[in-house]
Amino acid sequence: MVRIVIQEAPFDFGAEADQFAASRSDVGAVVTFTGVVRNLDGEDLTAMEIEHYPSMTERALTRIAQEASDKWDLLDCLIIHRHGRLSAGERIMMVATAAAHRAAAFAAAEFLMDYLKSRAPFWKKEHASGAAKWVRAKDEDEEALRRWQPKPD
Amino acid sequence: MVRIVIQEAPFDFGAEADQFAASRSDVGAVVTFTGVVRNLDGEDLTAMEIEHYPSMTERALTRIAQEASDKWDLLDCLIIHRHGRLSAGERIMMVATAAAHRAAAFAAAEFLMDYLKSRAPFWKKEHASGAAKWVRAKDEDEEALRRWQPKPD
Amino acid sequence: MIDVLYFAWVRERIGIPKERIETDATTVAGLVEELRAREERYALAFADTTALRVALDQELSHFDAPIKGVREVAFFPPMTGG
Amino acid sequence: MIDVLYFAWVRERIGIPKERIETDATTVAGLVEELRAREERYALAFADTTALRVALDQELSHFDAPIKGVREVAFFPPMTGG
Repeated sequence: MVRIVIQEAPFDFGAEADQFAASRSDVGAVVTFTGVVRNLDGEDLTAMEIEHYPSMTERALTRIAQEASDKWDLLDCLIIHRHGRLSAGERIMMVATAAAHRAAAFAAAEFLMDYLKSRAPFWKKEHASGAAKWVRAKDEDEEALRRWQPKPD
Repeated sequence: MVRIVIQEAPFDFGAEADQFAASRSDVGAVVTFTGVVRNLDGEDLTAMEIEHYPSMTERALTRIAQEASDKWDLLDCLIIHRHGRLSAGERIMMVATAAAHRAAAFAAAEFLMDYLKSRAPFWKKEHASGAAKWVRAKDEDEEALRRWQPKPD
Repeated sequence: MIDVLYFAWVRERIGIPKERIETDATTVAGLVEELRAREERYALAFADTTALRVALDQELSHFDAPIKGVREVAFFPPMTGG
Repeated sequence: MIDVLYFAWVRERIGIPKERIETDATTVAGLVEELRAREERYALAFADTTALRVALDQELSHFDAPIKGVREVAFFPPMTGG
């Protein structure tokens, strides 16, 4: 089971978390991750602008959620990602994973986040202290993705 | 910031998740884990009974939450754990961690779960198909804890 | 006088959750020897201490630990929280 | 005819989000060469293709890939989702 939501409007994290996987009786472990627009140290962050590639985003997210579901036998999997202009403190996105045991739920959630960070077609622009700049991709996010690659025999 | 709740009554996961760390503007990443009483394969699990050691439990959980907070610079940390008799599908416990970045929030939540599994004074008894048996500690849970130990130089 | 607490199947085998006892033992292991000698239900509960954990005054400890000054000893199987 | 899309700072440098162009190029790299030759804003946007990513028909691809039969090419900086 995979659900993908891409929207400009805020989402209700509490309600989503509460309803997620609630109908499955074989779930033993649920992990959620939520990304929040944070105020940068000493800066006056007024907004985060998120651009995306509409015709690609849902397809890409559906495929990766399906891949995670297959790899870790997930019983449920949810990705919600906003775009548009968000203020500090607003929730940008969430993933949720449900599995029989905790190791699978944690690994799948981390995999989805590593993927979203550097392979899902979103671009963030920070508006702080009157200036706007595109967020640079971090080398450590590329590194993080590498740990999920199959090891050569 | 650390909050520990040990109670027999159900807790409102959606509301707890929604309110967690909501007042902090420096939070960029929130991870939650929820453990659920699951129906075992092919068995008719009617209930899970959880015994604990009241005078030890809160102290032990507070200390480990504080340790996780210090180690990963958590901005907020919550553990809720129920005891008593629970039915299949009920939420047993949750942890939530808030940090500036995702790696810290994930690592702290996994550490807390590994600790709770084999170091917090709770004991589970499964009532299924008319029989009751104490859940055996798993070797893999001991293994899981070992990864957090400082490596010898 | 020392309070001795039992949890989970240790409690079930011994048949009580808690008792206050007089002991001459100086270590947890010594206390376990005294308990084993009491009655068969104790001997059964403490047959294999590698299957047991011990806490002294609500802190996890080990069977070689001294119990001088300790007010509460708790015996239980490996924990299964989370 | 091929649709070419630009995102984030690539879009800002070129000044438009999308255009439909006629091309003789057979690979992404060939298309980039044609675009660079057009105007300075293209030359600037495509100055360093190691800083860019490309998708062909909504699938991540690479600059050596053929574009025969492709309907939509998108250029953008490394992604920063999550």
